[in-house]
Amino acid sequence: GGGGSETEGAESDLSGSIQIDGSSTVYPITEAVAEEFRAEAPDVKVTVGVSGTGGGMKKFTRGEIDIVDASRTINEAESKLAQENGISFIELPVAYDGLTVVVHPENDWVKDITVAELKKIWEPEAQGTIKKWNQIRPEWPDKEIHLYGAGVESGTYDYFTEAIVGKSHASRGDYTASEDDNVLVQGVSTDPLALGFFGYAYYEENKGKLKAVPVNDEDESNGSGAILPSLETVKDGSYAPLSRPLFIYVNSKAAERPEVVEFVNFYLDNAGELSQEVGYIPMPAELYEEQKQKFEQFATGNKQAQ
Amino acid sequence: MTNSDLNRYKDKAFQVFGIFCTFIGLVVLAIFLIGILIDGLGRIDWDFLVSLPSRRASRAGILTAWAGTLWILVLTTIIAFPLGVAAGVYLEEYARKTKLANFLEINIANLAGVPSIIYGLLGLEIFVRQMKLGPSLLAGALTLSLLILPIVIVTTREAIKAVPRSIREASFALGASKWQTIWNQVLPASFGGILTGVILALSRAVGEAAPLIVIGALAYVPFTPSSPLDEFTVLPIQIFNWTSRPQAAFLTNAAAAIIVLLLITFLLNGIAVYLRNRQQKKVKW
Amino acid sequence: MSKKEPKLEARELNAYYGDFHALKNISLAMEEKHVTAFIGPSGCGKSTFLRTLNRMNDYVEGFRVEGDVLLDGRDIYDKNIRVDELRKEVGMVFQKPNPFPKSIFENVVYGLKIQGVKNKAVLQEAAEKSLRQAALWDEVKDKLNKSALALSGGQQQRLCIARALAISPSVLLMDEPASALDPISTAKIEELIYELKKDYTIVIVTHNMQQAGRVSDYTAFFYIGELVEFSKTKAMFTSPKDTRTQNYITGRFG
Amino acid sequence: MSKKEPKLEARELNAYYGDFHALKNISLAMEEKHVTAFIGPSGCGKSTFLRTLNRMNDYVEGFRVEGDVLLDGRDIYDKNIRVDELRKEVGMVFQKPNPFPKSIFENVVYGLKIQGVKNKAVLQEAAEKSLRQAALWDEVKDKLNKSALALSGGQQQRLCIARALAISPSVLLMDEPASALDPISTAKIEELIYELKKDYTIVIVTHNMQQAGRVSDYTAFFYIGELVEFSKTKAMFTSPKDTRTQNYITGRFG
Amino acid sequence: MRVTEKIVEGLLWLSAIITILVTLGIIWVLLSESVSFFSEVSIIEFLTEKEWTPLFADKKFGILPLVAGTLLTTIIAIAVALPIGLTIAIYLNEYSHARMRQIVKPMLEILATIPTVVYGFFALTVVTPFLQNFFPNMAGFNALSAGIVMGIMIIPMISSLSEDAISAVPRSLREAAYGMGSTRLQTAFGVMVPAASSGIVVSVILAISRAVGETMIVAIAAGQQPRLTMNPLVPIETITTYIVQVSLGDVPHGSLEYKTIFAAGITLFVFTFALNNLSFWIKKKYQEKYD
Ligand SMILES: Nc1ncnc2c1ncn2[C@@H]1O[C@H](COP(=O)(O)OP(=O)(O)OP(=O)(O)O)[C@@H](O)[C@H]1O
Ligand SMILES: Nc1ncnc2c1ncn2[C@@H]1O[C@H](COP(=O)(O)OP(=O)(O)OP(=O)(O)O)[C@@H](O)[C@H]1O
Ligand SMILES: [Mg+2]
Ligand SMILES: [Mg+2]
Repeated sequence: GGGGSETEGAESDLSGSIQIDGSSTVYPITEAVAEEFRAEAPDVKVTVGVSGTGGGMKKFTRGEIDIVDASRTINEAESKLAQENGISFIELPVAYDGLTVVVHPENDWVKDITVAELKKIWEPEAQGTIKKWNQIRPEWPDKEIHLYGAGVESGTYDYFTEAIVGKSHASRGDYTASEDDNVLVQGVSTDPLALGFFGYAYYEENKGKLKAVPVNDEDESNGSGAILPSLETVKDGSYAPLSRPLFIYVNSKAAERPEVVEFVNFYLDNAGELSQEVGYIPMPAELYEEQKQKFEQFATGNKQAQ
Repeated sequence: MTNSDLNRYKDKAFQVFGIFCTFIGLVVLAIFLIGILIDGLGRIDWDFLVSLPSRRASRAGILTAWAGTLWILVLTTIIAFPLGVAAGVYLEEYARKTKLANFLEINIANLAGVPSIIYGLLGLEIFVRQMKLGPSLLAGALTLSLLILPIVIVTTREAIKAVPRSIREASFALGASKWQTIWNQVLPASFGGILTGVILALSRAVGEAAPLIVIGALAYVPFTPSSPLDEFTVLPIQIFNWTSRPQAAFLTNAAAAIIVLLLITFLLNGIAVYLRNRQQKKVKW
Repeated sequence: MSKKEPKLEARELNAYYGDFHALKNISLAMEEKHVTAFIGPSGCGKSTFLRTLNRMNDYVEGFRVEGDVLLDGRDIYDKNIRVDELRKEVGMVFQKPNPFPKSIFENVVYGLKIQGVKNKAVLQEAAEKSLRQAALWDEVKDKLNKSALALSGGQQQRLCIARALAISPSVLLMDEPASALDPISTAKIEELIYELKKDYTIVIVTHNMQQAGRVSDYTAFFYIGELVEFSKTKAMFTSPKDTRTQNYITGRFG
Repeated sequence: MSKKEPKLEARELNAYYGDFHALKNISLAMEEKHVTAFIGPSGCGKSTFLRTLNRMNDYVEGFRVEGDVLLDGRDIYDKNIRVDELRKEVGMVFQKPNPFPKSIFENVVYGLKIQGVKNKAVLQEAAEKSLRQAALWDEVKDKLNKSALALSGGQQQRLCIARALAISPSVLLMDEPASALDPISTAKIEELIYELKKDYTIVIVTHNMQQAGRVSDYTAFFYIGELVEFSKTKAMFTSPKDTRTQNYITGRFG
Repeated sequence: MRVTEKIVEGLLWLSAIITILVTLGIIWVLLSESVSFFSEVSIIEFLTEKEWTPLFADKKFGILPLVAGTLLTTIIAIAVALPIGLTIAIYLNEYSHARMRQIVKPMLEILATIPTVVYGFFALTVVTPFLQNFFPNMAGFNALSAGIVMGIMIIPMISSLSEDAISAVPRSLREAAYGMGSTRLQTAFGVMVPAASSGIVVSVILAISRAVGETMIVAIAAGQQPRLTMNPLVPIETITTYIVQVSLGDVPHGSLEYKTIFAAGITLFVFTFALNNLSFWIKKKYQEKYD
């Protein structure tokens, strides 16, 4: 992990406040960073909200906050709004989340699943037609299949449909949805006919109650066969296509303030270690360095533009 | 069986049913309380109360959350109590049976049915943006005040209605003006009922998370607020946040925070019950 | 009837509860420093009339008055009249005792307090004086701070009388003030009325004809919303003009 | 005092409101099909005693009774006694009128309805009969379905009497039933009491000594929680034994 | 003095008028976004379409499933809370000792203060498995357990406020009833409850409002599946749940999807408006009998 402290010591006189809001998925990482940053710069008041990527973006594009946590990339409408409000920004990926496909631990028939099969289950046309396990693979039992997944308004769902069905927000609707992944854990772990998906961290913490299903993307270029999500497989990109990046966006005006610059640098230095600690998967170290450089250019470029 | 036997039978049966219902209520309550206590009691210590939030469940505390909750409670009471009681008095004493009163009455009943999240959207637009209060304690308290206003108004009216007309007449006949009568007789006599309503309303406000999240109350605030214009977090947001974490240790934290939240509401209810009982002892007709 | 300027006077007064015509064209003058009694069968409108004299019915939904009521020659239903001032002039005691849910002391001094009197000693003195006048002092002097609601019905009613006396009105309206009192208290109240009429104008509703005979100078007999007869009490009781009055007085009525 | 088995009898009865000793060692027998009147100054415990006779004080917090009350020889404070049955036997009319916020008709037939009578005709007939007995029928016969609360105080009280009569109790307790009534209605009620005592045992609290004299066979005089004197009404009014009684009756009291 | 009176009345009037401003504010906030929603989606479709899938690629904008879900959970909650709450109120007022009332009432009020998240998990992890013993084909997420638990939560609103209303009935009325030989039950239902009816109705309206507006319990335990059904055993979604989920979710604002929450909000507003008018009408009719 990165122990970015090359600037240590000089910054204790930094003060001011930094406002962050946005995705509840990214929140634990940002919270951890903010917590550690207090030791670095005790007089900088960093606050973190959880009003969702959408809500956070709304505030961000109006210039109400300095940094937004996002579990997806900014979309066109939001960019446009930012532009209209004279706000330019930089996008910085900070970690990965691995969406995990799970079944009940007593489920002894599912050994692996392909992306095509997942698509067959989840695509909109499946609604009302794909109701039994044996409709997916004939050797699977003639029993009902019960589906659990992230709420349709979440970034997780957004990403899952994009990756599996090929089109964002295209899926069947007759599954049990919840914004709260703990609820999904509860659902899948008590339902022997369940199949569900949610964030890797929730699987990690509930391994005893769940069984993860290896996913085969039938693409030999990034690892062959069905692959289980793990730190390594996500980090090296072989757990595809169900690993997604998480981001922060920084407002250019905020990036003129030394405490924000310091915080973002601190973030990128420590995100690797801290994201793993809170249940996510760090990016390779080179990527963080790359982001730092990108950010430095952005920050100084902004200054020069003035 | 004679009719009177039957009546007695029904009476007894209802008594049993009454005990049963009360018992159900208490048992469910006990289940909740015991469950929460088992989960969370062990987690509560001094450090938990005075520590800032943290990514590590064992180090995380609720200092900023309970401080924010107390601030919100006090500010909301200051705003909603006079406003709600005043509106209730107006409707019951000044505007009875006028068209305006009828309209207001329906309107208030409607407001009581508007879900809290919509008050959040309202607060965000009016207080946070238009009035430029930002996601501050004041904006939060104003939002929650509007949320509980209908409850305060409606229960105030009911309490006032219960004051016998003869008391009002006695006061008028002694040369008291309308307001003097209301202030000296009607309000003191209905104070117990008003208090019950306000407390019920406040205990609702104290447990709300959604509207505060919408107006931008934060989850991670590493400092306690020192003025109504500061940013803040509250216990329900902290609890909401912790229950959605994957790590089980955070659920323990959540249970512990729920205990603290309940303690705050108990304290509140305790005060109200004390006042109410004192009131009921004095007033009997 | 007296030729003097009356203290209180109703002129062609009509009163309605919604559609119900409760008082029909009543004209009646009440002489200063005298006692006028209203008698008549239950439901005839005595209370209604009494309550129009200090506008107590203002607060009854659907109640309406036509005609004038003059206090010292000024119409009390005039727009410029302040009802609270009027009520300080025209005190009232009700049919059912209605003490405030406060201490006995607070009940008695209520009228003074809302007028702004704050001096403890003044209040104390006024309280004692009024309670003595109402023949209640001896029974309650040791528990002035106890709740008035713990008194018996009769004690409560006397407290209400004391309360009305405390603001020293010039007119006192009493709606069957003794109907809940025992004979001893009643006699005291009657004595008191006798004393008070030296300074005050008193109007009293009563069911007790003996009482009307004992305390009043003038008597008005009401019947189903009408004023049937009004004259000196003695004259009415000895030689009623209207047969309805006669029947009522002799108890041959109904 | 009668040698017959009494209908109602109190034996060494003591009653307390919390610490306050309201009734002191009262023993008193009420003869069947006669009228017993309770008199005494305000606050002496008449109402309290009356209310122990049908256990109406059961619901007053902190109220306590010692001693026995026998109805037809059976202790009404016995565990096996059913209070609702007792109250159907021992009807009651209160000091302040307390009609239900329902229609006049519903008020009168309430007692029958709760006993399970459903037949419209029966109820109608009972209502008319009781209202006539209470001298109210003519005034309300056209508005039986109107709310009872719109009646005047006197009308309300007569309605309450009608309501009590409708369940045909064998004992009727009346707490100053006429204190809110005009003389005509009062006379009717007194007549009614006279009629009723042919079949019923009646206990009446009154402030009006004339009334006690007119309607009652026996009179009990209470003074500060004590039963001072109990004897035939005529005897008491002509030759009271106790000086307190004498002072009270002659109005020299206080 | 008269000036004070006028000023006081003015201030009181202002306080009352604020409630209208609040309503206008809400309508303004909701309309500002839903106007453009309804320019893209016809009201007819909104009201008659039987599916609600605005967040899916294949968008359908029929509010009926959400309305049905809201109605269903509210009906279940009231069916639980009204009989139990009213029974408790009557029991405490008419049967129990004053001491017991003083203890039990505030204890029950605690039920209304427990965070709704706790109720949600209780419904999901305790009530549903328990009910599945009786309804084997009941889904893990369903309207029934959410509704029942919601009912438990609002019991104290009904029991406390109704008890207050009943104990405000003058003692003389109770005495009159007992004096006629009424049993406690007859006194309660024949006299006290009718006399306290307006207070009781108010408590029920408040309880309904709370149930309609409740979010977390349904979000956790009822499954978040918009479905046009009155079957309490299957997953459903309520209007409030939908609004909260979307407004706290990752949906980009300004998009049609985001605007749906305002359309749903307006619907809820109209919905409660209708409900309130209905109860007003009932209350009026009910009171006429006794006035
Ligand atoms: N608030 C009211 N609404 C409608 N009618 C009323 C109201 N108050 C009184 N009335 C009616 O007006 C008439 C006169 O009533 P009022 O109380 O003045 O009679 P009263 O002479 O005082 O009778 P009582 O001797 O019984 O007190 C009665 O018929 C009564 O029913
Ligand atoms: N609920 C109560 N709590 C405490 N004391 C009471 C209560 N009711 C009555 N008392 C007291 O008991 C005594 C007897 O009261 P009670 O009402 O029996 O008198 P009473 O003879 O009926 O008087 P009145 O003629 O004025 O009606 C009084 O001193 C009264 O203050
Ligand atoms: Mg009258
Ligand atoms: Mg009495």
